[in-house]
Amino acid sequence: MAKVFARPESLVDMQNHYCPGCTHGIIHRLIAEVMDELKFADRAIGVAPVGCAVLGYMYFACDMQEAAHGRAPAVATGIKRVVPDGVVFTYQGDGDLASIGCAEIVHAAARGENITTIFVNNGIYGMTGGQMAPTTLPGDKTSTSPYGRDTHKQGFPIRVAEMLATLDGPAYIARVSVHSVPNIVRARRAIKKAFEYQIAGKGFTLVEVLSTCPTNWGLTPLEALDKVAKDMLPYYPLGEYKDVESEAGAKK
Amino acid sequence: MAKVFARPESLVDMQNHYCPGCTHGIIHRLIAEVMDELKFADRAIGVAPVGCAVLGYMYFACDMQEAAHGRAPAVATGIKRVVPDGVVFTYQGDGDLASIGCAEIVHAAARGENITTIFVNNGIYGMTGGQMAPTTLPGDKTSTSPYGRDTHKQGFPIRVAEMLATLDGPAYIARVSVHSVPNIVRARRAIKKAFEYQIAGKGFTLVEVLSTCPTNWGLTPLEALDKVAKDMLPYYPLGEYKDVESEAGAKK
Amino acid sequence: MAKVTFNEERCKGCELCTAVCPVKIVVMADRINRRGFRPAMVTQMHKCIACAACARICPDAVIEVEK
Amino acid sequence: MAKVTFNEERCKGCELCTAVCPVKIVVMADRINRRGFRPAMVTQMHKCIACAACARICPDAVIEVEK
Amino acid sequence: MSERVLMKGNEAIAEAAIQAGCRFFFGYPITPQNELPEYMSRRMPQVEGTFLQAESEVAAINMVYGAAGAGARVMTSSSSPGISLKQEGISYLAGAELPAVIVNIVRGGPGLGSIQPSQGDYFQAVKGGGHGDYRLLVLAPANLQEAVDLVTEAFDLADLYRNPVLILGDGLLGQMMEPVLADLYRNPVLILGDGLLGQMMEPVEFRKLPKRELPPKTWATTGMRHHPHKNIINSLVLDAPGLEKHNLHLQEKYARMKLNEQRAESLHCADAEVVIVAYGSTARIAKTAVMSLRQSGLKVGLFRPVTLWPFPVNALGELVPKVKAFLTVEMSAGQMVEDVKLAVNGARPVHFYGRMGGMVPTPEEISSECVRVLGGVR
Amino acid sequence: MSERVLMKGNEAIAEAAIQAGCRFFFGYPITPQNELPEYMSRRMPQVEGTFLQAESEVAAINMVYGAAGAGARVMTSSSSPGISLKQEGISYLAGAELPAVIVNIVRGGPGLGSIQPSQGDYFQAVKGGGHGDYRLLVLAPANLQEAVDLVTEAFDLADLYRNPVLILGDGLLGQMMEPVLADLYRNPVLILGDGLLGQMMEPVEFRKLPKRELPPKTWATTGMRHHPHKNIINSLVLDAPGLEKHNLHLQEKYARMKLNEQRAESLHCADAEVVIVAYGSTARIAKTAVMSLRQSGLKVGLFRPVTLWPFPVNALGELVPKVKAFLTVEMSAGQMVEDVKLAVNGARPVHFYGRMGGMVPTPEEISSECVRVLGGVR
Amino acid sequence: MTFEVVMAGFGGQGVMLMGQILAYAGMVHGKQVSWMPSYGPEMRGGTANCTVIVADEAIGSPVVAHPYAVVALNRPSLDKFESAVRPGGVLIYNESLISTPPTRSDIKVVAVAANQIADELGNVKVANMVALGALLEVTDLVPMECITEALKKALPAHRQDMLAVNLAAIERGKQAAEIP
Amino acid sequence: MTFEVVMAGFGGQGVMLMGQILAYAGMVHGKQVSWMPSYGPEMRGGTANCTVIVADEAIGSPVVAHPYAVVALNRPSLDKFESAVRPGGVLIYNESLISTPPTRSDIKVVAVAANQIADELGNVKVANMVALGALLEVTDLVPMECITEALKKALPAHRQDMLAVNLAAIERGKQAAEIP
Ligand SMILES: Cc1ncc(C[n+]2csc(CCOP(=O)(O)OP(=O)(O)O)c2C)c(N)n1
Ligand SMILES: Cc1ncc(C[n+]2csc(CCOP(=O)(O)OP(=O)(O)O)c2C)c(N)n1
Ligand code: SF4
Ligand code: SF4
Ligand code: SF4
Ligand code: SF4
Ligand code: SF4
Ligand code: SF4
Ligand SMILES: [Mg+2]
Ligand SMILES: [Mg+2]
Repeated sequence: MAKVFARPESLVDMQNHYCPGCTHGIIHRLIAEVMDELKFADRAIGVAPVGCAVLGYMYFACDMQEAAHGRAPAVATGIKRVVPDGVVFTYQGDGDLASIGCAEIVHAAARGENITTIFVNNGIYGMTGGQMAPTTLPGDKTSTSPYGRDTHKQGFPIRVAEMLATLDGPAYIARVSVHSVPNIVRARRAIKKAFEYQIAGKGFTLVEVLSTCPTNWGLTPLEALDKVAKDMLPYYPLGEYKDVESEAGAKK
Repeated sequence: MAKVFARPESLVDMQNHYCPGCTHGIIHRLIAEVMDELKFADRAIGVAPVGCAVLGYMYFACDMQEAAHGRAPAVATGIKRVVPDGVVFTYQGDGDLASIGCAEIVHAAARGENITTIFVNNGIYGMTGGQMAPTTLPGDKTSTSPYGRDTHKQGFPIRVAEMLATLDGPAYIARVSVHSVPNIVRARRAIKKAFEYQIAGKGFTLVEVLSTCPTNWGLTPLEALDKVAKDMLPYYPLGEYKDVESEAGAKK
Repeated sequence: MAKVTFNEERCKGCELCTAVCPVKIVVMADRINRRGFRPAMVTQMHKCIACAACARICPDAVIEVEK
Repeated sequence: MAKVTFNEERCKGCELCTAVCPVKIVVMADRINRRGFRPAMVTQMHKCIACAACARICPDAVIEVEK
Repeated sequence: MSERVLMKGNEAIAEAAIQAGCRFFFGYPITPQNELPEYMSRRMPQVEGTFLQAESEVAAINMVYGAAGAGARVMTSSSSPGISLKQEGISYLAGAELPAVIVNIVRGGPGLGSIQPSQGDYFQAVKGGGHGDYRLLVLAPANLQEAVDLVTEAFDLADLYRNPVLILGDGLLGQMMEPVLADLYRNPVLILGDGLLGQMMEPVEFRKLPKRELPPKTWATTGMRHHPHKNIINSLVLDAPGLEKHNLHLQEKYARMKLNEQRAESLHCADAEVVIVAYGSTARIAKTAVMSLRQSGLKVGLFRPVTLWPFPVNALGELVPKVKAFLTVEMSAGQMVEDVKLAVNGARPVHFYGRMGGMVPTPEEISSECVRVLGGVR
Repeated sequence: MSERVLMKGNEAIAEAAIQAGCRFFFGYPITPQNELPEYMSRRMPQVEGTFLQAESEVAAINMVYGAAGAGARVMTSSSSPGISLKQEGISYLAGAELPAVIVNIVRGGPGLGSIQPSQGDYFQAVKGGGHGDYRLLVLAPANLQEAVDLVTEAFDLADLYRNPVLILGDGLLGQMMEPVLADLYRNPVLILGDGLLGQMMEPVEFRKLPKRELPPKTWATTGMRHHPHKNIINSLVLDAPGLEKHNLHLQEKYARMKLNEQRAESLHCADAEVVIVAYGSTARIAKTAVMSLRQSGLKVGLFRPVTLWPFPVNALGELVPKVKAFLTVEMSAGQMVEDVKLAVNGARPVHFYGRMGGMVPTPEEISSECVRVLGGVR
Repeated sequence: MTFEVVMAGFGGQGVMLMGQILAYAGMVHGKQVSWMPSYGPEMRGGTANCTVIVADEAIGSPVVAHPYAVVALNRPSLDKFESAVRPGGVLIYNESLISTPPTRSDIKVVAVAANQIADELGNVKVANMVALGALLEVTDLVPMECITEALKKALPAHRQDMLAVNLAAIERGKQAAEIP
Repeated sequence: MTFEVVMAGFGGQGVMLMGQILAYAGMVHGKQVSWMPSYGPEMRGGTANCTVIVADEAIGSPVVAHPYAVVALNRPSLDKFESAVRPGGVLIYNESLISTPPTRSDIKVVAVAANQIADELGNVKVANMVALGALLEVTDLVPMECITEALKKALPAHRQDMLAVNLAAIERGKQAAEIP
């Protein structure tokens, strides 16, 4: 019998610590699949964030650094400058990337730093127990927006892909989702493209992945996938926001 | 005889410390003129940056706070929340706002914080002696890009107005210039609109003002105005990038 | 013929795989595994079309699919 | 008749005002002020059209214009 | 009538701040202090106050700067890495002489470390983690009742001296629940959350401390309509003599704090041969050790600094001639022990026992260490 | 043949770093250290190195983390407020045991302060401005020759101990020009800039220090093709016993540093009644004072710590029985004086004289202070 | 007297709430109390435990190395805490999830099929209360009326209907602990 | 011997370069030297000064309260530093920009019309060198050949043609200082 689907080799064979049904696990696996396919695990250097993926350094079968909260793009920049032929990526949550690390990601993008960022947007601070993220949807209740996010006082969600796409530095920026199998397949494609662009030296690449946090959303894993489809997609349209290879960079 | 033009009252009657021909002085005066016209000096609270305008707290005839480098939007947020009926503004350079203070300005904008930011883009770090700014044009020589800004290694300039206009929070975002008298008149109009919007509680407003640094550009003041027209305008198109009152927010 | 294998001790019982199986053969077991979760399993393996949807959505890489 | 007044000790001799005067009557003086700058001045005041362009571009609010 | 209510440390601190008149809170999530901002997010709207989750700790401390400069009672809280990020802002607050209360619920370090309790940030707190010659008033409560009382004090002291005040807690203090005295319960209005008691506390009114006379904030930037001259909040003094003068003024203020604000608690020190010096959570553990050693007839005492800066050198100094040795116990590699040594100035041996990285010393460990020290001096 | 070349402090430090093999520099402009990054921006491309102006000091220190973790010799520099912003990152570097060199050209504080020289960041440097129990090796050159030599040492020590090293200078050291010994000039290639000599230095080759044996960086994340197992750079240890173990390992390392790396210089201490203790720029001023006091026949000496951490307690300790009193002089309100007191441990009086806010003490002031102290002990 | 209890289980098994109820009840009973949570290194789906102390005197450390009693709701918790129980102390363990019983003989060991009983009561979430009942039965830490009052306080207004099932669970736990 | 010189003027008058040339020349002359800049609180269009020390012994402080010589190129500099000159020291001031002469009588005061002379030489930028010439004339700090070598080093390759006018300026400064 032939393997149709097996655990990728670049994903260390161990139990991860994510909550049941948390899509962090899917995104990890997709990265590992791409690492396998493009065969760059032996020259990959990943940067784990502070967030639920903080232990990410254990899961990828490649060299890893654990960055300070929000600073993964700076850490990755330091690495990439030292190992220019390495394949350097950051894995960051929305609190990490869009809140405390906002300057670092904008500048890594503006510099066209030749790294790949996988940006996991679950609209919440998972690790610290469900506080509001910059990407929390208006009206959503979190442990620091207990009456629902009031845009008047707490502002509006940031659309990271759109914002960074205004810059000249990035080579590829896309938003994908993992709330269904077809979307997972598309997400994998985007991640692969991002890494291919990095390997080809085209510049900064970022894939924003809509993800779930069943635990802090107070939903079952399946309900959480539903929420992505119903609530998140309208606010965060999927598509490629920048692609130097098809310079229109049109949303698809 | 009637006064056609006089020093605005909201500009403290003292010598400023700017270099000869530096357009920081013009921008100061425009703010003071608008303060006079809209009569809000007695409830204005300004926030001075760290940059050449660091002594700005001396020049405006209103309450002032001196912020840490880049943090003026956060300081202004603190002030505005305490004095909601005050008219709170920040005055920031491009190093201050677009580099170290990038997260603070993005988030003040995303929050729709009801403050006004005057963003002085002179494409350089004036105060510290002419280092490269995030807005330095490709190829331009500065004391930290001595061979000219190499976009491959040092990245691309950030277009702040365009970037912030992707957010839902801002009520008004415009880019103006002060390199000629008609542009000065237009700049004044934009600044006035920004403050009017704040006073009406419409949300975050920002006016990016293209400005000169004859000293660190190594040009005479007049040559510096020329450089704005010839080199900066093509990269930084003038116009209104966001205006909640004409929601097209079209570039004019 | 297709075969789906579950690394049962790794399963967290999230049920995502059950929802995406086009032939609805992935179900949750009654027993619990060592970590306290009810693991997923396939009851009628012969119906499996080896589409790997279950494996693709599993966040814990529990599932292997062969054909 | 128009009148343009320069607060001479505040002038930094940047010459911006000289460039924008539509009737080209703003010129730089020969003397230097206490801070070491050659101040701007108007020689032929009668030609002034009180357009205030000079005042508007002056970064040091040196100039007052009356009519 | 005073009743006891069961509260979680972080939430007790938050409620105490609100009852001290704090109406502005700017913070950023970090374990183990999350319950503090979360409580603020529920409570502030009820009292028409402002809770704002800043984009980072750096932004939070600068929002505090702005709000404090505008005359508000304002607080921020964080834990070790977040407090490190605030160091520039703290130096600015001190330089501009702005009153504000900062809470550090210390966790294990260095770096990302862990989320377990630690006292490894003592140096940062009392010597100044930021740049320049400045001082924070540093208060170290050992239990929740004291935490509640000291928060009130913290706001008063901040206003009195125009100086930032740091409350130095640790993961134990922040995470634990224990009873706090309250004058009355009010109606439950806070029911929210996930079923943990700590998240559904009824608002309570803590016992009141005597009110202090505080100077009016005539310097605040509230807009010139409120005061005759323009107010400026600033820490820049470009000419050296001017900046030295400003520094001398600050030092004079710090000297006044040293004179007036030293606080400590002594237990069984009168006849003690060995005195344990410990603060915060460690002190309460040491207390258990002292009680049990006393039961075994050993003459040991406990000296607990309540103010870490100013360090209670006067009270400690009085003990020096009476005791034979000191034993400093900390959840660190030995930080406060330097201040103990400076206070003792070589007159008596000063020993140290410490645990690190989230390990909490047990009363038994402390006891046996104490017995060892006793053995040495006999 | 050694010649003397005239260099500016900041630029001498930068060139020394390059000659020590540093090929990566990440920094952010701030006075009074701008000439350092500026020099790097001109020089690095010539040696195929990387100069990158980071978006902030926070980003810079984290780029340093990444580069150091990938095995490079890497440097960053800043001045007081910028160094405060780096505190979280410094704690991470220490926690993850990464070698890197950090330069602080201290200016007047607190807050924005001024751009004049100061020594007000001593505590931050030696006690740890960041969170947790960690230590930096802190080197304090007093002149440019020493700055050049110590930069080389700094990189070696960083690699030897896998620990960040801080060079603590001040505005005087950074801004002044004085001759430095060089083995040879090379062709001028740097002609640039605004006509200041400092900006058109010819590249020189500094005198070489003996080479140290350094451990290979087998731990660096250069990609698994370069090493058999996956490498991880990390400071997180979630379980308390594990983190305590990591801390004990760090403390053991720090103990080795204390044993092996203390450095100090003594001048006229053999028969001195009063010994001045001063470091960095202040020490060279004190030296002038000591020379003139000696000429007047007064028995005074100078003890100059070269390593501020580990503080040279051994050498200082040897002086204690010989002298009558110490006088610590700093450009601060009194910071190093605490370490002097800890080393002297009450055995002799320790006096203090300080200037602040950018004021530089004169030899005359120091002399008269010294005479006063002498008067007291006679 | 000072009683320390460690309650441990998977995240989600409700050990934190169980501990808070006990602490609250202790306070109602006029005792000194403290509650201190601890989350394992695996913060998600991992283990969690809390320490509750009920005492007559002011409480020193809110955490202890050797508690008087341990309630272990799952296998990893038993592995971690069995050896910690003070000689002469009490160990309650959840038979439903732990197949191999503890081996200590110097302490009182009580098995309770918490999940099974809770299932029987129609709400697997009250397994923690079953275990609490067993603890109360064996130790007599606080009187039942204090627990009842604590539960009332702990349940938000809109969940007061849950009181009955919680009390029933405690009762069943007590009964289960009586038998051995 | 130790000579300290403070050179002060508006930003842009070239006091920094003047000081560096002197320090460089001192080094060429085999002396210990130091140069230390200081920028006024007004960083732009404000005043600037530097201190140069030329000595036989190792140099302690690179800044001094009471220098041996002061060169003041403008009025604010004279106001600031006149009183600082050590008794018996030297004060060179720029007559072109300073109308009221210094009042000290315990020091050697030399007026030099630096801007005027520089103007005459066709390059107002060499006013600093005129003042330097005056200083060298009055103090004999370093031999002229060292200054010449320093100037050669200081001028970038593409500006070596400026050497002549700089030397001429120094010469004129020397002459101007001879007269009184
Ligand atoms: C400087 C600093 N601030 C705050 C924290 C606490 N913290 C840890 S993870 C996290 C947020 C995680 O949210 P996100 O990045 O969205 O990741 P997720 O857990 O949702 O995947 C925070 C605030 C920290 N460790 N360091
Ligand atoms: C934390 C910190 N970093 C750096 C500096 C140094 N600094 C002062 S002003 C400035 C940049 C000024 O440039 P910009 O904001 O563009 O203002 P400009 O002077 O051009 O008007 C810098 C980096 C500082 N004071 N504080
Ligand atoms: S807390 Fe949320 S994001 Fe984190 S592991 Fe659990 S479900 Fe995933
Ligand atoms: S340095 Fe540049 S920006 Fe600053 S005052 Fe001078 S000309 Fe203006
Ligand atoms: S492979 Fe496809 S058909 Fe087979 S069990 Fe999985 S989802 Fe169902
Ligand atoms: S998706 Fe994976 S973890 Fe979830 S139930 Fe299915 S097999 Fe188990
Ligand atoms: S007002 Fe107009 S016409 Fe008159 S001097 Fe000024 S610019 Fe010239
Ligand atoms: S624009 Fe103003 S400062 Fe400039 S020359 Fe004219 S008057 Fe003088
Ligand atoms: Mg998230
Ligand atoms: Mg600028």
